[in-house]
Amino acid sequence: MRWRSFRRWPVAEAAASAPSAAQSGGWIAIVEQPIDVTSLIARVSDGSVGAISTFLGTVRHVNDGRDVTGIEYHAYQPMAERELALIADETCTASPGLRLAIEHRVGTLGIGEVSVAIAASHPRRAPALAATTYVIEALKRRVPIWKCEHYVDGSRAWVDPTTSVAPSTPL
Amino acid sequence: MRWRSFRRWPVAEAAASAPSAAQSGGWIAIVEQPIDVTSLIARVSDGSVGAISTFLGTVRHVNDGRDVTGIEYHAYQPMAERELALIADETCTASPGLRLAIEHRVGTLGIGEVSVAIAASHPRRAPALAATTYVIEALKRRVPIWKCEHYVDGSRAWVDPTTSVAPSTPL
Amino acid sequence: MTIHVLLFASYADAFGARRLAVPVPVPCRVDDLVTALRGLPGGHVLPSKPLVAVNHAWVPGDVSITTQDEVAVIPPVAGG
Amino acid sequence: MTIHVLLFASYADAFGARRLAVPVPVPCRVDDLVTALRGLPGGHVLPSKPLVAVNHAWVPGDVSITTQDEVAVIPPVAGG
Repeated sequence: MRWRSFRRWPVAEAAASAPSAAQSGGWIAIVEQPIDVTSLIARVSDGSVGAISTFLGTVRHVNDGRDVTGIEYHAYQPMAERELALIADETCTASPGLRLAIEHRVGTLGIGEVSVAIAASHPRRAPALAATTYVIEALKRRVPIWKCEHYVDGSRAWVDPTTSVAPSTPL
Repeated sequence: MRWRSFRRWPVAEAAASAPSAAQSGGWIAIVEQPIDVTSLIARVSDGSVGAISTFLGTVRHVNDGRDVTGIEYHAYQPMAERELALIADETCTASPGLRLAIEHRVGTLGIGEVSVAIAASHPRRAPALAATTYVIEALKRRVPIWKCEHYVDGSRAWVDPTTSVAPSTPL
Repeated sequence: MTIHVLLFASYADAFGARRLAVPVPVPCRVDDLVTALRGLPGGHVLPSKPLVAVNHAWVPGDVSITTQDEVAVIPPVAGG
Repeated sequence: MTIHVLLFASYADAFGARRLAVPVPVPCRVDDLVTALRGLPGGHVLPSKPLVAVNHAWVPGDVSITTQDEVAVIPPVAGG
């Protein structure tokens, strides 16, 4: 698979007194092949980790009331990687000990396929849980990726979140 | 593997107008064998899902400053299953369209092994992300499960969260 | 009457049993059972208000129990 | 001078190109480039303040650009 190693972030601060102190760091990639969630989780796992939070975005068969057959994802790849790295840096800097792995897929995806996967680990659960939410919100706001939805009737359209019907988000 | 099917929750409310409206529901189990995260995610996945959030608890090699070699998990199984089902019910009732799968492992686990896994899916990301946090916090408060840590020096101790050193949780 | 109490984890270790027959007054509330339990060897480990479940549900101390109920006295939970 | 602008998604469709040579004044700010781009066929799709990146970083409209810069005019992002 065409994983691309982008960078390893530097340790956010000097290791704490315990030799087992976790180090911040991460992995980001824009990929063309299906995302392997197990491998992504393995990238943030080791004996110092107590909590792993993941977020997966998947292709739905309906969006804003229209029946979708698939989605084409396009990226401005070098900038998308740079923005993902910046987001990861910010998140790890805010949360020493955090480890992050982020992959976004491009190309044509079918219903149910994973378009984006984020895995965050930390010795404690609160930072791991907070990190996935922070990263997906920042990614949706800042990373230059676009999606073109293909509909049952054969038409297609670029998704513009600035004009979409506002989703209702209970809970 | 000795998965135990506990229950499927009823649909929280009548399906919305769209025939593709997601249904709330879930899976819970107390298991003795290693938790298969991919299978758990599959339990909450289908074409109506746009977001899947997971949380994994893993065994750390150090806790409150002591070197750990492994953890023995014990459950009051029928009550643990009942409490997990109640928590899942509450979460799905608060968030129509949510699907949940929760497994907690019992027995002796080595460093890095997954003790608890929660997968939550929803058409939208906010309810999926909120659900994993809600479930793990409720689980830690209410589900009758205990852990006995085994230390490098051969000693062991039951973990009492009511007297543990308070963790620092940045971010 | 006698209530058969389920014990777990540190409580099972302290009382040296996972199931204990405890003589109690009739009628018996959860608090009465805890008082009786505290008088047995190992009973010193119990806090003033230990967690108790009857028939797999958490209950407060003033709930009545009978020999038909499944009663468990539960140490601080530590799942996850 | 001529700035080679990268276009994506709906903008690439509207202009019929993923890379476009745009004649601009010297010196040139991002806003000047956007104005020039708006005068070309397809330019009607641009909002008043489209997103622009120079050398892979988001920039405001008053940033100066040269022929050495990698300039991209970017439609609303929709990753995730």
